[in-house]
Amino acid sequence: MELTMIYYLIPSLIMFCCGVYGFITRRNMIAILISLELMLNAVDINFVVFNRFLFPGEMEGMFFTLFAIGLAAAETALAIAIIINVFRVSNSIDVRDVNKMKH
Amino acid sequence: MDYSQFLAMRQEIGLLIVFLLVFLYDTFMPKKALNATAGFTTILFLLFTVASFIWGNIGDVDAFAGMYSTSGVCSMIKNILNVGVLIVLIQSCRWANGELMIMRRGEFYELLLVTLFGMYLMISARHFLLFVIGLESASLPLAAMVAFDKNRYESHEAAIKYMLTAVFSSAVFMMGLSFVYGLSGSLYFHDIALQLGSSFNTTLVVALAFVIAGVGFKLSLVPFHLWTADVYQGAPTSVTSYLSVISKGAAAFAFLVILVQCFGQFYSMVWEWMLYALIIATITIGNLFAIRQKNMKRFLAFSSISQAGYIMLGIVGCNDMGLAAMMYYILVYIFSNLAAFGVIGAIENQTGKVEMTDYNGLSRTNPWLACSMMLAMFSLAGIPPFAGFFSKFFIFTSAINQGSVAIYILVLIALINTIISLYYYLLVVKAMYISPDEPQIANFRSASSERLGLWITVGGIVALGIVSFFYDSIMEAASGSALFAFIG
Amino acid sequence: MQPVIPIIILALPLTMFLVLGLLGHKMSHRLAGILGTAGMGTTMVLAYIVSFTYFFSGNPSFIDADTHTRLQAVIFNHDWLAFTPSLVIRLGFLLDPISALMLVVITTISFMVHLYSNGYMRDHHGVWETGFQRFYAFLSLFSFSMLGLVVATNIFQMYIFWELVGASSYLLIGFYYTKPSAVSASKKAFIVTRFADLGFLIGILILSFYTGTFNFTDLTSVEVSNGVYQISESTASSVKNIFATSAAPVFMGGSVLTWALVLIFMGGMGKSAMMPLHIWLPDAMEGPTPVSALIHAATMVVAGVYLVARLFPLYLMEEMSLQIIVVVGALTALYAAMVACTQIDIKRVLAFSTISQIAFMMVSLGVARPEFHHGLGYMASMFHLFTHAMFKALLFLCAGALIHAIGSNDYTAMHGLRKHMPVTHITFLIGCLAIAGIIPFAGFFSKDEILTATMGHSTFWYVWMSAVAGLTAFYMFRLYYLIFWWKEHKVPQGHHAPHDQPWTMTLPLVILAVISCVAGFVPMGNLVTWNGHGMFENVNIFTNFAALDWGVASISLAVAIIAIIIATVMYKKENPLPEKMKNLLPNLWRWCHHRFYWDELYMFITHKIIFGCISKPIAWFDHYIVDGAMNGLALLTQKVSYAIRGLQSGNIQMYVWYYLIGALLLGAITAICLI
Amino acid sequence: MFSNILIYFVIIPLLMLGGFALCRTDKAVRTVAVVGSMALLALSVWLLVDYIALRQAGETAEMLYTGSWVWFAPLNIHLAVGVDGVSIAMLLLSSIIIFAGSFASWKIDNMRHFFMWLLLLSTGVFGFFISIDMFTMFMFYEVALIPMYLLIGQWGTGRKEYSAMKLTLMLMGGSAFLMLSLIGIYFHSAPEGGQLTWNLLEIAQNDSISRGWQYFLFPMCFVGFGVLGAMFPFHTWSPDGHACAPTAVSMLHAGVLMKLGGYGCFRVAMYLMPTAANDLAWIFLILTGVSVVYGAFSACVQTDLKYINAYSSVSHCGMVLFAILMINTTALTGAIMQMLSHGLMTALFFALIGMIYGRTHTRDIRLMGGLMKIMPFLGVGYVIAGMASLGLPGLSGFVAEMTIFVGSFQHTDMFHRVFTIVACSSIVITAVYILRVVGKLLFGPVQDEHHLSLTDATWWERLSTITLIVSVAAIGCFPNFFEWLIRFTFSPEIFRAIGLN
Repeated sequence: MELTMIYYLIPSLIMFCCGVYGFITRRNMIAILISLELMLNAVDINFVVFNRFLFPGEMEGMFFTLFAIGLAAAETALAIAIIINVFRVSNSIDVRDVNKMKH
Repeated sequence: MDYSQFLAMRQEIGLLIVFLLVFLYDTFMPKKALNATAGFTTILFLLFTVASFIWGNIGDVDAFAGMYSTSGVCSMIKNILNVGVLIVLIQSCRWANGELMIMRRGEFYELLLVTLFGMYLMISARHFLLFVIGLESASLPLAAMVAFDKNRYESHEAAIKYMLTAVFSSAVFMMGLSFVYGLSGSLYFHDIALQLGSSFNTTLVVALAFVIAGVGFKLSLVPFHLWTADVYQGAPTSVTSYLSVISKGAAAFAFLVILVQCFGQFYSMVWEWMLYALIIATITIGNLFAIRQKNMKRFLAFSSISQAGYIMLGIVGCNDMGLAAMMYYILVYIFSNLAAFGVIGAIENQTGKVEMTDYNGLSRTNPWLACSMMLAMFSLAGIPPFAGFFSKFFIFTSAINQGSVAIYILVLIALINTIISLYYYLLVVKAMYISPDEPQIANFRSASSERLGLWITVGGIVALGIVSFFYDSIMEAASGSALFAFIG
Repeated sequence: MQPVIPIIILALPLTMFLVLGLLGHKMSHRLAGILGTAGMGTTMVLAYIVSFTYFFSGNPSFIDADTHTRLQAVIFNHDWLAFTPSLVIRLGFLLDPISALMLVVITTISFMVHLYSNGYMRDHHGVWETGFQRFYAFLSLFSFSMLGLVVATNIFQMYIFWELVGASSYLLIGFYYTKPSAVSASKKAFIVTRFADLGFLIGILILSFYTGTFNFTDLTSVEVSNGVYQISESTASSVKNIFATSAAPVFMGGSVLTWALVLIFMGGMGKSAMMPLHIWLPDAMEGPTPVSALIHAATMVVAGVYLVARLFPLYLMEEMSLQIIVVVGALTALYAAMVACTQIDIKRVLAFSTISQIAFMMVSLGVARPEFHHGLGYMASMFHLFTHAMFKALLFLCAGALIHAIGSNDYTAMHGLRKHMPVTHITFLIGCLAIAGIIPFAGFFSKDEILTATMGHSTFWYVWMSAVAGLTAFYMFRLYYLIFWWKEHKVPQGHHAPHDQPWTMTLPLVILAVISCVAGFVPMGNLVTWNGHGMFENVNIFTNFAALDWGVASISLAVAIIAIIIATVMYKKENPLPEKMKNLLPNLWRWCHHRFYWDELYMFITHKIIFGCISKPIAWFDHYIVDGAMNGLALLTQKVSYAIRGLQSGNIQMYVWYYLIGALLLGAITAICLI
Repeated sequence: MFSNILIYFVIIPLLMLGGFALCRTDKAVRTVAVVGSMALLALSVWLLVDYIALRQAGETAEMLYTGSWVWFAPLNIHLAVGVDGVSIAMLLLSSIIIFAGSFASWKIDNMRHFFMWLLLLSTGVFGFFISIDMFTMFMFYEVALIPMYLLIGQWGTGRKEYSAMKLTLMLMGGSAFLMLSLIGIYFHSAPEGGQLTWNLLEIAQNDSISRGWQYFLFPMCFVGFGVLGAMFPFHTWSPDGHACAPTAVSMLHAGVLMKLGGYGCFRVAMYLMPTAANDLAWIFLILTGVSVVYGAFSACVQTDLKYINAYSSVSHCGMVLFAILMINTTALTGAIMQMLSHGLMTALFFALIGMIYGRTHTRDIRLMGGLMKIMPFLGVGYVIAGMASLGLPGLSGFVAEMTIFVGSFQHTDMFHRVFTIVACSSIVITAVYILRVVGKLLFGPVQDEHHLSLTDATWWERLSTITLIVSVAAIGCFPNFFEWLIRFTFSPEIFRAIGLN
């Protein structure tokens, strides 16, 4: 069996959906961050796969992925910092508790 | 590699120099001198702004194999943003020098300059990698800025909301991008357009929707706007004003560039209609939410959502006139909104009050603040002879230039929405001027920096429209741009 | 003729109005009275000069020497408002037989009233009425408007002054403006006549649109052709042609000309208080009595007659419109006479009598035909207008003197005044004889001409009108006896006995009484005819006698005398006969006494239908539907705003959920639509 | 630019605004207001005289004193000015009412700010009437609208916040449609490839708006202006707004601002889109014809003096639009006459109502009575205003209405005839409600003992009233002069809609 592009794309899509699902259902903000990582990684996979299978002569997708990984790391760091702040102020990292401002 | 290409990036480099100087000053100057950080930054930025006006425009230049491109329009929009940032800096002096900020004001300025740098990249990027870097560096530091009010819970709530939704949004955006890459094989705007040709399929449409959603998030287009109100309300006022005008302005321009450069050939088939839907939703929902807001910042958040809808009308027109109208709109919007935020900030810094009912009878105790606020409201509502009228008129004109009946209906809906918006802007005026209640805010003298900021913004509100020079020069810059080559 | 005197005739009363109106409160009462009276006196003299010049000078512009035809002479005519090149309102001065006649009538009566008011408008102690100066100002305004009306050169000028007399009548009826009844009477008078004027206006619009002119000289010129006097060939043919070929010659069953003329007549009906638009006139008696004499007896109310007379050649072209005039006039005449028999208020009796007499003039115009005695009815109508003005003004002024002396309008408060007020008694009697048509008083001749003309047209209407003439004699003498006889006058304790009034009031009575005696001998047939051609070859003082149709005259005389005898029997001495009569026909009496419930009908229409069923619902509709829709729109926006607030739930997870849905929908819907 | 006389109609109010900003006392404010409004009056009279002289000298250009200065070159927006007889009449009307209004607000609170807003409003009004560029016209139009909000909100009475908001939003709603149609006109203002323009005269000359586009744009334009002209069913801002507005504002608003609507309707909508004007007039004829009688009937049962007058304005302004839609020289001339007439007499009405209200502190006619005895001057003024309103010859209402009726009657078809007669019938209804008010308010016994101690008008009130009465009488007595002034604009050669009719 030859591994065509679709075998990579489907898991990546599933990953992305899992990420979305996790984001929407989990209450713990750290878990939400993990879900976000899932989504970003799904994007990375996509880029790499497209590069590898469709445009093997160039490296654009690869480079993009590299940068995206870096950006994801930065995001996570910042997010965790803010979550810690939130925790300090409200003693909770339940995402449903941070809804004082609404309507 | 030809390092002279960096010369094309002179505005970015200038900004970096400002950033570095501020960083160095903050890091190495003695404690006493740190009191002058705000002034130092402002003056430095003022110099940079002036320099950028004088030497910024080097005509159409592509650098780094087309990853980066600058032109008259790009430097113009950057200059416009500079002016806005300058006003924000002036207005935030008092806040930055406040008790709570003493330890961290340098960081505030550094973060701010970094985000501005990110926006510069968004504007000038002609390659998605550069664009994403710009986008992220324009939004991530903002999350930190939003969280700047350490002691206020709202500030943190706003920050986490902004952070999580922003990352989600960039995930979606990059998802869309990955499919665009998959379909075209390139991340250069130019190449994408060439590779895609004029054929499109479902995947591309959905990918395009994702891309629009990603940028629309920055612009707070409905339904990608939900973070806006909470973040604006929670963030420190100076940050809110920065968020509401500068980052929106940059995003709007970048949005236009992406749409016309990458997907220009699908204009009338695909995204014109998407934009119609988005514009109607944005303007209407923004207005409907705004009419019952009590918190001034939240109120202005929704108002800025609907203003974003009007800005989008400039894109719909998809021509030089629309580009000019959009930039002019951004310029006027910067002044009007900053005038409003200036008053809010001045009052908040003095009394801590941000509710609309607190403004009752303001005209009797603080006539000048009330007057500035009123002018800002009139300008936002598009009442002549204030600048907002001209910008609205021009943006409608440019949209209708496209000529179809559909656009007339779109503009009509937008116009009817201006009535709703007039209603809530007048509510503020009513509170200040008409409400018979006992004034909540005693007479006070605002800081000279705040007053300077207000003078500048009010002067802009009055002059930007009546003096045709501003529009004319923007139009001149826009008419030379080659942005719309792919429309058809 | 130089236009100087005519201009002064119009300008002097206007100046008086302005002077008295603007500066009146700074003058003494006496000065104002003298000024007003002197102004009117001057005007009268000038009007006489103009009028006599017109009739007797033989000036070729006034009379065609060859055919002895009196001409229409436009003294001056100034453009006032040009709607289109042809439709121009001009303000001018038209002299022809009827306008010259009216000049005399109006200025005479007006002067008498001015003089009389000097006495009337102050109480027994010589204290002036409040607003005395205002009163004179309004009288001057009225005189100006009325003079302007009669000398109008075009129909729109007439309409202008028509409105102005209406307004001055409104002001004068409401002179005692603190009295609610006076206020409502003035309002009623104005609104009813305004309604009629609507018809007039539309009539003018129709007429002028199809003929392309407002000018009377174009519309009604008369010429002689083949020895027969008729409406000028050119006018007739052009008018006929226009109406025959115009785009909408027929409208709802009538020709456009019929509609125009009937609508114009409607205006006349309003001003001249023809049924069913008569209801304002009895109420108008709320005004000061001199005003009633001037406006509501002698001058303004005959404007309707004058209007029809003015357009008579046009009416001649539409038989139907003349028929309508006859029917309306005859019905009104009978109705008003019947009502007059049962009224208690002496001014109301006189008011209904006025209505009835004007109806006589209308009928007379309606029955006038060129074929019959050169349009005898036309002459008779104008003749009656002239004599009626004199004796009815006399009667009203007498009534004023009585009211002034007694302080009440009811004859029940009078009775038996003949000894206390001899001058008033005699002059009132002369007035009654004149109106009853007793030879040789003025009314005899004019009424006789009317009856002759009616006879010539239709026997039915002749009998009808003769009966009305009998009723007239009856109710006038009923009034006379009830005031001056019936029983002895009881002077209430502590009051002076009533007596004759000062000379300012009695002098006009005497003058008018003398005129009422001799006016019948004026050879009107030679002065005023529809085509301007004199009726008689030779004129002397007995011309009118000679011209009488003695068959008609003797019958009408007999009817009048019988009616007077009945009145004498019933009312000379206090007796139960009137009560018996009343009980004999209770329903008829009640209907007559309540004026056939016209006022109630109008009340119902205005209050219940116009206010209740139109205005109120419209106001409701405006407030709750139209305005409600606007408010509803605003409310809806608010409601929607509240309804969708859940969208902004404050929950990050919901935010991204909506975000995702939005993005997917955006893509999906576009994709579905496109592919 | 400054050699053009018309510019000073904008400059003087602006200078006055500056003057007010510098004033420190009420007295100084009054001085500036009086001097300024007299300057405006003098300027408009001078303009009138000069205009007549030019026309007598054989000047046949459509507009005189034209001037055009580039403003926003990329969109070809100019500050273009020019006047014809109609505009001059309107300028004169505006300056008279501003003059009278200044005196009517002699004692208002917070005077400086009041006059500043009032003069901003006037700037808009004058600017509107002198403009012949659609953009500047529209700009001035909106400049004139917004001060109403603050003027009513701050100095008004009753439900002022509600009324001010409603008025502003409805008028702005109208201008939303208007803006769209103006932009639409701009994009069809020149034949394919030609230079697009906002200039009314050039657009009319190009005559390049296709029939279809006219059908689309004309209704929007007409409704947009019609809202300000109180066209049924968009009139409901008027009663509430007027009822709550302070005296001078009611005067200026009903007297001048509502005229902007009628003026715009013919100067923009009908002038530029003659085909659609002729084809679609019937729709609006129904609306305006309804509004004529509808307003009059509504006025019959109101009890608040200002409501009565506001509904009467609905009726009279309906007549203006009605006449405009008749599209012939006479009717259009009558429409302008009616604008002048209604402007003056309704200003007079509102001035008097304000003065009476200032004394009795009520506007409910059921609570007042017999005021003629107590304040004869105001009473007489009210009667004169009433007489003008119900069309007494010699006052302005008559000539205007008659011109309209004669003009409207030029149409021979059933539809126009019926509506003309319906409109005519309003003169009766007008009489009903005017006399009802006069009877209840001025005549009859005094209702309230406290009113007996009230005083008659002060000198500034007299001056204000007399100015207006004299103007009303001047139009009423010398109509031909005004009609001559106006008629030129409506010759079929210039006003193509008439030619097409």
